[in-house]
Amino acid sequence: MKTGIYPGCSLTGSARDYNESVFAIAEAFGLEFIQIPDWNCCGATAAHNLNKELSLALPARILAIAEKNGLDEIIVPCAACYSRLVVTQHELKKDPELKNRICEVIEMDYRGTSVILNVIEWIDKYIVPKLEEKIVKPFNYKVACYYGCLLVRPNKILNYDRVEDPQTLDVVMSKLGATAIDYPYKTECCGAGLSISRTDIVSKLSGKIIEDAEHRGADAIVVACPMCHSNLDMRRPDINKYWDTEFKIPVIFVTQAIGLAIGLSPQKVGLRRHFVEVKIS
Amino acid sequence: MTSLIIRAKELLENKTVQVVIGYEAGPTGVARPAFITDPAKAESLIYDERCVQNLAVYLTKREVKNIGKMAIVATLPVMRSIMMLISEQQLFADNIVVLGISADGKLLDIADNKVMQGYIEKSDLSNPEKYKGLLTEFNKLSPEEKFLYWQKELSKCIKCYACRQACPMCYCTRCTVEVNQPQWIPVKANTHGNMEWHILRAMHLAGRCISCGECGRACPVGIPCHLLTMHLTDQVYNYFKVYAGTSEKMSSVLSTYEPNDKESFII
Amino acid sequence: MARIGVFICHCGENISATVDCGKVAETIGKLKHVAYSTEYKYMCSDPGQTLIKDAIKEHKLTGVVVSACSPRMHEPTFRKACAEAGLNPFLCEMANLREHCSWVHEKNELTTQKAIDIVRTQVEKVKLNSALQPIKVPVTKTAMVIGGGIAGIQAALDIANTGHKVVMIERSPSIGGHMSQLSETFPTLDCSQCILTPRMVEVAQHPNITLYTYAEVESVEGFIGNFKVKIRKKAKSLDEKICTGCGLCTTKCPQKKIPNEFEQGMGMRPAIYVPFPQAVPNRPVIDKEHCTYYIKGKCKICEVVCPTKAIRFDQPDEILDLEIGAIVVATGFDIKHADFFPEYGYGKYKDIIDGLQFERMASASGPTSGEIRRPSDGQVPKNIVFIACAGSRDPAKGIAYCSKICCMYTAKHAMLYKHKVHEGRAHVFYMDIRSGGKNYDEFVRRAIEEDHVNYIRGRVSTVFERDGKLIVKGVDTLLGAQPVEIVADMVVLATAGVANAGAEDLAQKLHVSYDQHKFFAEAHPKLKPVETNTAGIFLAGACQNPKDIPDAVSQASGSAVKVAALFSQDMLTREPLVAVVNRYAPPMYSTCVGCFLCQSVCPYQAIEREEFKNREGKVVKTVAKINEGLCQGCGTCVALCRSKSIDLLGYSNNQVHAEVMALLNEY
Amino acid sequence: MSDFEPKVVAFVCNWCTYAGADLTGTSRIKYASNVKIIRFPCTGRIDFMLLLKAFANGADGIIVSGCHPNDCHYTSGNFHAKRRWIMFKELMDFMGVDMNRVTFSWVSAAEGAKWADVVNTTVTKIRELGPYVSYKELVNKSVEEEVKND
Amino acid sequence: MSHSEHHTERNSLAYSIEKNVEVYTQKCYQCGKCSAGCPVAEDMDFPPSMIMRLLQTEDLANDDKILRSHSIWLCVTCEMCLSRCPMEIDIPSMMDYLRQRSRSEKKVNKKAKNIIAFHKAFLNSIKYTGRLFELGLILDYKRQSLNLMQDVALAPKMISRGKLHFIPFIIKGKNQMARIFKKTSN
Repeated sequence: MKTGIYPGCSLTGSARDYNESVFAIAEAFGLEFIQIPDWNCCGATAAHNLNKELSLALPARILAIAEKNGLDEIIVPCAACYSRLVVTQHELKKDPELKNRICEVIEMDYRGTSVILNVIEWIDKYIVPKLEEKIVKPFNYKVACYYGCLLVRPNKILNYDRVEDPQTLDVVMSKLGATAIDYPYKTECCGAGLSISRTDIVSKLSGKIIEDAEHRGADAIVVACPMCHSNLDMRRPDINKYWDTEFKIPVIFVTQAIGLAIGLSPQKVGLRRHFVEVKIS
Repeated sequence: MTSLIIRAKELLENKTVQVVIGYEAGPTGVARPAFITDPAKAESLIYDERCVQNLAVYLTKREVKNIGKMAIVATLPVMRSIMMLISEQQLFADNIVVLGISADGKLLDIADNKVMQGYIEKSDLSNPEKYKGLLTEFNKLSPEEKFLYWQKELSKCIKCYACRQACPMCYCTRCTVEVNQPQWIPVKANTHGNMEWHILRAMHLAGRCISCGECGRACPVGIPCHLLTMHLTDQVYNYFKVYAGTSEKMSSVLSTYEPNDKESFII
Repeated sequence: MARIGVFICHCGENISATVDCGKVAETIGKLKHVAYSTEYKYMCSDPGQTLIKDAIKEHKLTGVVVSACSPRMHEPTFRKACAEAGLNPFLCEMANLREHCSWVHEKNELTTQKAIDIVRTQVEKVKLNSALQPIKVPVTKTAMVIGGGIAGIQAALDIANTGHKVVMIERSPSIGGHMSQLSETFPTLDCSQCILTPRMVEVAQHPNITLYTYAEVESVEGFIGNFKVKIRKKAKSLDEKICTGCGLCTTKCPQKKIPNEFEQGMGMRPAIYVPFPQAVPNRPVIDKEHCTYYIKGKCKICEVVCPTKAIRFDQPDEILDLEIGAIVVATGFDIKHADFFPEYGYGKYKDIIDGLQFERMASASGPTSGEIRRPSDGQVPKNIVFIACAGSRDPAKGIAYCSKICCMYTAKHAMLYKHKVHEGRAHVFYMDIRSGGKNYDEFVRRAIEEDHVNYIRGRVSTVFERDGKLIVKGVDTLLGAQPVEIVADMVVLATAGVANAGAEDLAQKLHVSYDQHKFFAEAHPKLKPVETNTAGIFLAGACQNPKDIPDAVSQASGSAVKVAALFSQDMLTREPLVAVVNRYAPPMYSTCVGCFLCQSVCPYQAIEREEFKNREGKVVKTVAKINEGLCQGCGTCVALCRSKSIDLLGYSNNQVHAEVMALLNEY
Repeated sequence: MSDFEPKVVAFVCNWCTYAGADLTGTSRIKYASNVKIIRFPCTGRIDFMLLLKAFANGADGIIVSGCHPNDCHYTSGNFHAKRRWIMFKELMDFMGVDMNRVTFSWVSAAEGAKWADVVNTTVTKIRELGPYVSYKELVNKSVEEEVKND
Repeated sequence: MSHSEHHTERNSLAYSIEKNVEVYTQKCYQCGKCSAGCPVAEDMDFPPSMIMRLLQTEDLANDDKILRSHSIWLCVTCEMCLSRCPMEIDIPSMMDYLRQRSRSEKKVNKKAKNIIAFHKAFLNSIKYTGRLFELGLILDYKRQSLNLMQDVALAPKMISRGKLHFIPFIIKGKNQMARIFKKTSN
């Protein structure tokens, strides 16, 4: 079994903290993966908003390279990239002619054989079985697990977890010793792609997500998506301004929580890079 | 076509199938059906413009079926034939691997019948372009001209039944022509009896014909009998908005109905 | 060699006035194989029939053509006469010289010629007729009613009152069905129990009704008038004959924490229990799944306390074999529960309840004694939201249909709430209000106008809990999809009515068809709404589709009449004019190639599969086979069959072909 | 053509049109005597080949009639028949067989008058069209072909 | 396939939506569940259910309203509408199509210019380098949107946390990327 990783653009930039934590826990658990050589951007929201074919071609190139390098599975920590890759795989499987056309565009053969894993699937498969013996500092906090949109929708295609009130992240967190609260905003949208162009809307939507988590007494919001993280963390000043309040709840990646629980330093899992101070470690 | 050969070889080698039905070049270079059972022989498979025969006709032949699980080089008409044969319980879905060929001659990755169904549904299912014009022209003739035309054409028929043998949908073990209680179709060839035969054949294919044109190609005396079934294919779509061979669950037009089927001639 | 006798009737002057009967008899008499040809004034009279009978014997006739009136009139008469003379009745055909000839044409040569043509055609047909045996079946005059809800109760009482025996089978320990759970009924708001209980008692006491509760249908074989039914009487662990129903056991049972089905899980019951106080029969059963004795092998407290020593722990299930003539299926419906709705919390919020739970809550005999209280904390809700179409008209959830009863009961619920909590606010989210029915729309208007129930047109997107309240998010589509957010204390879902669990299983046992939603299918959507496609099996109530009480009761009475009509006959005779698929010796078996396109044209599901196996037991051929009990002889499959492997007795390919030939050619 | 008496065959179902024609009789409504009826249980039973056989044996016109849609005694036989006739008619038109000579109709058991009307209209039309000469010639020619080939 | 035949208005937007993305607008029965769950509905000029209704009219004036609407650009493709729609109408795919139509017909709502500027800047960034260059994206977006002062406070904080690079990473297959963009440009 050859495992690859597709970090995606944000993990090399604004979500370096996420990247660091993924690699840190992989190292701690002795997990190896190969970065997909010469990967490109998946096109994100921009591509499918403006150009459907492009939005399939960009992920197809990534998948084709992975295939060429004999990767049986690809870990995609970014939920947005995960969604684009799975949707592309689905669309091309459904329509062989479209697949041939896209193969022409990317000038590569593509068969759709690699299995795409999101970060929680990866954790479930490789980390959870060895987790118990590794935990040194149980993560004894009340957490609000925030999945966002793209991990569970479109549910018919992703076929991952249940579409309302998903549970996989809650289960991982409870294995770390955390208490996952009942949280209705799990899959509400944070505003995603409007972060820069309509910061006001993002402030409103992300603010609701933060407000409810705080209101329910959570110590932290746990996420598995760099986009959600940047909206809930980096945009906090805008959010606080919009809501005219001081939300203090930190937003951490599930991989960071795992890292802390197995005794890695806050530094190692990238906590210092957060905008909202994480006091819980 | 290397991708086809590789795939065929792979299927035979890993014993996914026992026979690959495809085309090979005959001694004179004419494409002929090939039944490959030995992976080493997969090299002889070809696919190009010479390959026109509807191979699906072999899927119901006992000699072929007995070899085991089959893979078949399948252009759109073959895929549609397969759907029809599955829907009419002459073929089991898990007994067939489809080596799909796209309209521009490329190997398609048909993982399962659902994918095949998706491909078929997206394709143009109307009659082949080259016959459409002919049908339109023919329809412009007066009834008398049509009647004379078919009389002339059908007077040539020698009742060899090549049209029936070539058709993947004509798989009955006993055909109506072999029934003599009553004698529906006269045994000997004569123009009127020939006409009765061709009407019967076309009616039996109404809603089942997948427009491969094989019947017309097979006719040794050049009767364009495929126009009859193709005309009905047009009409089936015209009235019922369906084309044959689009899913393995479809039931044929003449064995189903909608209460609001429209017609304009019943008083 | 065929020897046909032809009998031309004058029908007084009805035929002979325009048709030269003598000439017809004479011309026909010259035809090959016609052994005897004659005319007579009234063939249907006694002397006329005697003439036929004598000729059959005297001329050793192998076939008879009576040329008279329409076969729709006298075919049975003449076939009977032939049978009395020893000729198979199906070797007799009629030529219609009156309705189709003499009455509609003038007197002239052409009319007589037409008469000759008509008779000749029947002569040619009858030569190809074969002797058929009519299918005669006796009728067992006992009906079985499956299901003891209001529809089953009505059907059983109606049939029993016509003097016929009825066996009623009920799966649960008591009859009464969903109606016994309801608080009050629309549009009159009368108490459901009050009108139902007397009917339940009547069933138990009726001399013609045998009631088996805690019993299920195990298997059904046979056909109309002659069903053989096996019933499984589940062990109640009780000798019902000596139990007095004192109820001591139920109060002493140590196991008391079993969710009460009758209360829709809102109350608890012991392991030995009577489902509700008015239950019929009023005898307890032991729920083996929860009984401490059955689980751990120890306890038996009920046995100890029972004053009549009626407890029987070792009682086995009992299988009863019943002979049944007709079956009424009245198995009712079920509803979806709150856990069916992901967007409303998968049932995890205690204060989101379904309609039946609200009924129990509103019922004076229910778990809250009729007070509307939140299940979570027992508080009276000040703000209540009713969500209509919860699951109904929702193809994404697999339920595309309208459940029909929800609009009305939601209006009723909102009204009952307002009557009980005067200061409370009631909101109803709806898409359309469907209130067709006598006094129905007036009822809904009352809820809106008099009780000030707030109707909002829109579907609720999500409901979640916050600070012990339920946040209901919807829109008002009449205000341009303006967002509406209600902070509610309680939410009632008008969940979809669905087929009962086990409906499909029962349908398959009964061999009746059912739709994609597992509701039983009627034989004809308009003209046979009570019949199924299987003769002798009828439908009553919500097992066909969700329906309200008046509709269920009407249909039940309808099915009872159908049963009574069937039981008015001692013997059923069926014409053997059925389709057959040919059979040949192996390895041919049949010319049928097994495409089974005939299955989809058959309106009666009469076409089955028959497999032929070789010596090793491997299936070598699968062909069609007609079930002659189900086939009604329409012949659509015959005309469809491409290999001409199916034929229709009485209208065979050979016969109809011969008719065409004879009609157009003079022999 | 005044002495031309068309031969018309009617293929009808037992439950609607046959009963409707009975009612025509009971109502004593007169109609042309050129039509002779063959009874079928249902229009679904009518084989299209029989229509060809009728023409081949000298019929100048044909009537096919059954229950109105939704009235079929067997629920759906007429619906199947309707589809079959749509296809058959299209094929015949395509081959130049004269479908003006075939009347398709729905006549219920209560429509005695309609039956008389259907018959009269058909017979009048066939009278105008004359004998089906071209089809008869085809059949005669075919008989000769067979004799010649023997 | 057969649905299309029933359209009275062959040039209606509903018809082309059906042809291009296989979304059947007539399936919508206006329950409003999409609008009720839509996170941005209250900022929209037409909430999703209203868009559906406008399409159903097959009135060219209404089609025009849609293509000129702000709504189609505010849609964040969170897919909530689709996941809760009782009729399983793929509104997100339809929105993608409407955006593309709105641009090709030059009917883009003025209020949406920032949103499009951002999308364009995003694609520009990856067109030449293969990967997203966040600083470049922000600068390009500012150039296109003329929102020069936006997020000036954010950049220094990002830099101090190592979240912003100054030099773009250029992938080896950058020529191939250019060809992908070219081939898919129509």
